[in-house]
Amino acid sequence: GGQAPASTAATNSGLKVGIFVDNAFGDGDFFDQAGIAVEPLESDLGATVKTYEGQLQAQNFAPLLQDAADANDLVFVLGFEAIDAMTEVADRNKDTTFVFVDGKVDSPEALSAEFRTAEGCFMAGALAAAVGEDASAVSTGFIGGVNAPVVKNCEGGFTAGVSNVAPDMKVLAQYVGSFTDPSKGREVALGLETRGARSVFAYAGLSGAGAFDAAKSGSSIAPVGIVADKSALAPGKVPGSLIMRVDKVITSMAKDFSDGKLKHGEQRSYGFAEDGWEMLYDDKLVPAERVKELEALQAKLVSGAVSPDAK
Amino acid sequence: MRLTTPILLAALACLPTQWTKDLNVGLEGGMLFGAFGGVVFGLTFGSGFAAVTLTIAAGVLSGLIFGWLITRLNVNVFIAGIVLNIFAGAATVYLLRSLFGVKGTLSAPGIPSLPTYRIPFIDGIPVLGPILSGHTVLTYLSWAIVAVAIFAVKNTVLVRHLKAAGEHPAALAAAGGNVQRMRILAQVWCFALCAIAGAQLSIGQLTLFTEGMTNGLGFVALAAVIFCRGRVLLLTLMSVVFGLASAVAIQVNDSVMPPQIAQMLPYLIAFVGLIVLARTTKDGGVRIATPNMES
Amino acid sequence: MSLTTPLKNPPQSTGRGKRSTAPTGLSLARRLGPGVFTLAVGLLLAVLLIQAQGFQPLPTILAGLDYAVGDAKSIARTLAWGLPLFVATMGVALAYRSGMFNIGAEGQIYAGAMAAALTGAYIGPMFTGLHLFLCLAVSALTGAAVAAGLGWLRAVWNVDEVLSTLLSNYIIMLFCAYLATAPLRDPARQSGTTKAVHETAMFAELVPQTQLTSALFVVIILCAATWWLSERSVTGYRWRMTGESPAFAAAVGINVRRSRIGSMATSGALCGIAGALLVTASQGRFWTEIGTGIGWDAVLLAMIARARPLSAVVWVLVYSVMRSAARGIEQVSTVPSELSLILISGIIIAATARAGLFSRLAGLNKLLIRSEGK
Amino acid sequence: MPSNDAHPTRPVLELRQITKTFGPVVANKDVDFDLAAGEIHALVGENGAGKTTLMRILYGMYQPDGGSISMDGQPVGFKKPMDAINHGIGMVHQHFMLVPGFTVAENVTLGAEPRHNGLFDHAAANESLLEPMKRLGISLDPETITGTLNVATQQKLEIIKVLYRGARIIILDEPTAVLTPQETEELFILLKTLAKDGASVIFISHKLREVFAVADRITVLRNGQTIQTFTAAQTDAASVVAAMTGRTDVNLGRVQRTQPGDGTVLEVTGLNTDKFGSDAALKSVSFSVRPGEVLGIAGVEGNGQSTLAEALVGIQGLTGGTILLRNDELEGLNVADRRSKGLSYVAEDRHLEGIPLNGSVLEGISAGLLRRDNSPAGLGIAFSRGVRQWAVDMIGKYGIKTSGPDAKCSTLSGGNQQKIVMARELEDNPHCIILAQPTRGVDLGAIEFLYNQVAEATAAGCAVVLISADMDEILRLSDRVLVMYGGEVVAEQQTVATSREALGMYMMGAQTMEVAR
Ligand SMILES: Nc1ncnc2c1ncn2[C@@H]1O[C@H](COP(=O)(O)OP(=O)(O)OP(=O)(O)O)[C@@H](O)[C@H]1O
Ligand SMILES: Nc1ncnc2c1ncn2[C@@H]1O[C@H](COP(=O)(O)OP(=O)(O)OP(=O)(O)O)[C@@H](O)[C@H]1O
Ligand SMILES: [Mg+2]
Ligand SMILES: [Mg+2]
Repeated sequence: GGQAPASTAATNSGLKVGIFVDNAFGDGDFFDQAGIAVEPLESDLGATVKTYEGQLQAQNFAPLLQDAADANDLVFVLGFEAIDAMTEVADRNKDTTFVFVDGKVDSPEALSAEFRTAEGCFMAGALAAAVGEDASAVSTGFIGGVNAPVVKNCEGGFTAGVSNVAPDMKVLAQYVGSFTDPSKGREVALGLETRGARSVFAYAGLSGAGAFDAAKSGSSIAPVGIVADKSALAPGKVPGSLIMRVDKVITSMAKDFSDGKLKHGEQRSYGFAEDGWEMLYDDKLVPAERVKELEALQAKLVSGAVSPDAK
Repeated sequence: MRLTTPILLAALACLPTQWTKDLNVGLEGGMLFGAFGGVVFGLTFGSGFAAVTLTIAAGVLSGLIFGWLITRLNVNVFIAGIVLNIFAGAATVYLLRSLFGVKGTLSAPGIPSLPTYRIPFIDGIPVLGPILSGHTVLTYLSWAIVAVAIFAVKNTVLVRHLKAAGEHPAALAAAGGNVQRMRILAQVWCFALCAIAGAQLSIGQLTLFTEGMTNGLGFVALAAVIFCRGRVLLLTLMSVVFGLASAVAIQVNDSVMPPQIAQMLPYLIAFVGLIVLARTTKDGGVRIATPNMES
Repeated sequence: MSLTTPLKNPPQSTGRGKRSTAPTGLSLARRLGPGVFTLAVGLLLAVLLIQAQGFQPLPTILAGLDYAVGDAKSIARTLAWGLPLFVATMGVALAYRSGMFNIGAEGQIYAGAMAAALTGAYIGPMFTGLHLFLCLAVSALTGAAVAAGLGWLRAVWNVDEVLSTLLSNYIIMLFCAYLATAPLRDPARQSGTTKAVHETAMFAELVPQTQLTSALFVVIILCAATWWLSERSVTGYRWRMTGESPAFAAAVGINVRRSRIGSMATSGALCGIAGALLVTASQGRFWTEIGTGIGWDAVLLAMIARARPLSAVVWVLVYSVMRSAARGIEQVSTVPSELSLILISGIIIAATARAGLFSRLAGLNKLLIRSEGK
Repeated sequence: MPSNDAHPTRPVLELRQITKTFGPVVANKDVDFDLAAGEIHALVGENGAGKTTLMRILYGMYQPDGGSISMDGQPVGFKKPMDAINHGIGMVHQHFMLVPGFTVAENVTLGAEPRHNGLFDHAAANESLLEPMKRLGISLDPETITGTLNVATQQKLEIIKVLYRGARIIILDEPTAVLTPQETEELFILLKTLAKDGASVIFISHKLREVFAVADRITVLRNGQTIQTFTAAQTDAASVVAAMTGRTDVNLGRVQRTQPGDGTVLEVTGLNTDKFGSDAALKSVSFSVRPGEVLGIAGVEGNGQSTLAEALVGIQGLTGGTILLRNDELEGLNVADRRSKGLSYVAEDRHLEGIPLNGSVLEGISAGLLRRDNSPAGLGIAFSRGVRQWAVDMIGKYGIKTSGPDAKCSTLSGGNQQKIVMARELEDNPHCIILAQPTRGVDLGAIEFLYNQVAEATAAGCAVVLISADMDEILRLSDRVLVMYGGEVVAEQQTVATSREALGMYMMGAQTMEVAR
């Protein structure tokens, strides 16, 4: 008995959208953030959405993307590891539009949507500094996954954000060496705590979960969330989150696509102004005037009055 | 200390299987299942104590099955161990996805964490305090097991029979002992302790489960077991050394050493130790009971 | 030597007993029996697991198989996925046959992949055939050097190769990760990837859009050569004897050290080439997760094939289809694709337990008959 | 059933119609056996006759397929060794059942440990040894690690173990295989003491001399069946051999050989080595062997004979000395090169070194041919049609009983396995062959065949170094005997001019005693 297996062939005649992730959904992070887009795509645009999971098996990327190209008009691709496979598949499937989310891709066919990392991390740094100042800490922590340009970029934005709010505060940066090791992330967070940090921001994927875990199990460190609202990971400890609106980016681009406004090879860039980033504050943990200050700072950032780049 | 506990527990788990010459190389898998069990049982029953108890029970059951496979059905213990590692990696992901629909990490507010306890007097001592105090029950349990094991090696009939079952099974059988029971018992112990080690990882240190969260710890413990050649104190020492090496690896700053190189430390120490061991002991390195490909 | 119950590995009693009791006419059935039995166990397991997820087992499996081998393109895709695995499994099996438990395949694959990626990216472009040859040769040498080093430690210093190869996996993979994220990272990329290799270091696609490349021929040649080396040649004889009984080998004048180091080096070379194929026949560059799990797959498959090259080829084929089918199943149901790994674990245990299980059943049967007789 | 006059008591143990099969092998068929109180009853028979199997059935290690056991007239059944032990049966196994890493006390008490509050009672364990040791008139430190004891002491430990369990029926399965004549003598005195105390002893041996020295009665098994039970005092060796083999023409005397030639084939001077496994290191061993000569090397195992063999063939390195084979220096060469120079080697452990146990007959027999293969990188075919044909011919020539060249070596019986080894080594046409324990575990018929092959080789001028723990073998086959003790050659004797007893004295290290006197 049981359910019959679904069919691979699409039945709907409307817009067909594929979302490919290089690992898999259910990460409570970046990929799930993209998954939120499925619902509005189907209800607002009447699109049929299919998802593809690469499971970090590099050899499967190209075949799966090919499957995606065969079945869809528009395919969003998430995850750095799939860039090569995507450019290749995009090149030979010109009737399908590929969009790479979260990064710049040089390809005449595929589009890319980049998040201005430094800008987002700037606000995370501002929040971390504000929280640290209120806890009279002299330093704040930055946990990086691996030593990659995006992460360095983020660290720069973060540091700029911190020094904008609390010029004397030191930033303790530490790299986990992996995006998938929460127990190491936790140890790093605890290590930063002993070195005097009272707030921490982890740009480290799953490893970052360790920092929330440390906070949840009694550490006095306040972790700033990233990508999604992370307050559930350490209830009552997360002062706020820097949310990456992958869903909004996807839906807006899908809308542009159905309006015929997407150009192959186009490169778009998202920040607070374009709804790519969004800050969420926990008003129980952050005083209202602090929130106001931070919102004002964000406005300045958007207007270009302050630069997110490190000095 | 935090990093030592799972290594120590896993190494203690493996010790009797070394005595019976059925060295279980599936520690990694056993721990992974333990970690998963801790989180799942914790989530369903909401209590850390229930989680640990049930995980141990599951460990005992798996140990029985494993023991049955390697004794009654003559499955080579090395093959079984390797398969266990791979199976655990796959099965936990499978269950994670099919039960909870998540990939990577299972982290939910409902997962209980084991409370930590401070030892009244020691807690106050400057340097020792933070090292020796403020741990979960499981950490203290691991120390207790070390003490019990040292005592048991000297004074119990059981350990003698376990060792005899490995060193000269025929002698034990001829003397009326039960070799198979000893071999199964060693595996049951191994799985039960691996379960505890895993639970310490997932609900002792953290309150979440990640795919492959054991991350080679089981193999490090295995190396410790091979170095100690059956001696408990040495085993404890090795586990502490490996624990320290991992701790250093985490805290070392990027500017001093890239994290990947730092992470190599425990493995490098184990590797060099292995060579030193083979060079310094008379009968060379210990052979793991690898299967005969003809069988 | 023969003692009773306590003996851990009763000396070949099972195999012998069977030989003399079974009528000769059943010999084909007996040879195929084990395979059929293990596959049946695998199938049963699959049915149970799919049913547990609330899907109809048979249609789901058929859908998966259709995805894996439904048409020429599917077959090509499935085969393309398996190419490096064939080579790696051959390598591991070759070492097992010589008594060297090279479970460091994963590390050697990584080393090979890194070597090929660097050769492909930093040397050339040049004439394709030459460039490819160079890539494969360099990675074969790299893998061979690593494995031969470990083999040397075993042969000369008696350092247990099971543990040393195991630990070497972590050391090598972390080192490659370090190279790919720090000094040799492609500056245009975010993640731990090296620069893309030149076009001339990539195999040409045979079937469009399937990634099945002309590397297929390389793989076929390597498999055949490994078979000859291991099962037919004089060197293979020496290596096998060393694995079977090192004391015998030493006594009849086979150089045991040379056999051990040689077989490890060859094994490492094959694993290195498997790594190179990951780069030159598929990825085009090295990245930190490039071969995750392939080394362990190779270890399992070599074990299940009992290190026989021919049966290794068959098992890799079966496994590639299983993996591909599991991916297909995942697309049409909620059954995670880890299904295939669970199945292969079950199959190995079933295969190794089979003899024991049957002799137990036979014993039970005998007991029943006798008690009826009384 | 011949009754025993010396022991008119009724039997304490009776085995009736015992049958046991292992698959196609019938190990015991309707075997009858009985044992009286205070009696030493020998059980003899060729290899594979079923002696060990019968005793294992008695000890509860195997379950018989048919037949009955009764003790003191009561039927009993033993499901496991513990049942037998509880009925007062003790067994000293063919192979030591001692855990090498354990202390003497731990080994003796294994399985019946004295406990105090559930814990192992060290004091009680040590004390419990005193009584059996007193009874046997020996003393041992209970804290000694067993592995460090010599074999004779370990053998005694086995008997202490049996007495500790309160056995009144003691089974000894080939207990003398590893003992010197003198040690054997001591053992017999112990056994007789025990029998006088009222214990019954079952004594298994291949050596008729010993059987006649100690036994009251002798039961012969052949092909798993009881042939006859003799009263020792009323029979002779010839009748027992006839019963064992079913033949009356078995030659137990010296093997017919040609006289050794002149000159030297092998010349060994001042060999020194490190320890080899459990065997002693060599200390300036020197000797030479003439063409066609058989040089016997006698000695208790562990006195350097294995080291000598492995050093000669090149498996074990030298720390000093020279080896000349027909004036070629061998020291620097590896095994293959030494073999190419005309050295052959029959290793003492057949299963470990002699044949590839899980390999095929073909793989085992053609190792010599394949050693000489020098196709580039060894990539040429190993088993060409020619090699196969050669193997088939050898199987015929040496009368190896097997289903064919592709049969697994492990499926052959010991004697046939040894024929594979002999065929391989002799067909190399060596100038010198080292035979280490060439007939261990091989039965009389096969032994005769193998001896004749050796005799043929010596007739062709081959020099033979015969290392054997079996004194009969040395006396029957060799021209000259060296005795090794503690890694040194302590005596050299012409075989015809020496005696078993004299050699036995040297084997015990008597030479040093003589010097002292
Ligand atoms: N466990 C077993 N499985 C199969 N066959 C066996 C087993 N044990 C013994 N046999 C066979 O049973 C026969 C009798 O063996 P047993 O060991 O009793 O002989 P034995 O008289 O003690 O010989 P030996 O003098 O070599 O010790 C032999 O053919 C032997 O190969
Ligand atoms: N453990 C065992 N399992 C299965 N078969 C066995 C076992 N031991 C011995 N055999 C088989 O039993 C037969 C007799 O073996 P054994 O070595 O006792 O022969 P044997 O009578 O001593 O012969 P030989 O005189 O040639 O030494 C052989 O065919 C052997 O393969
Ligand atoms: Mg016997
Ligand atoms: Mg025999």
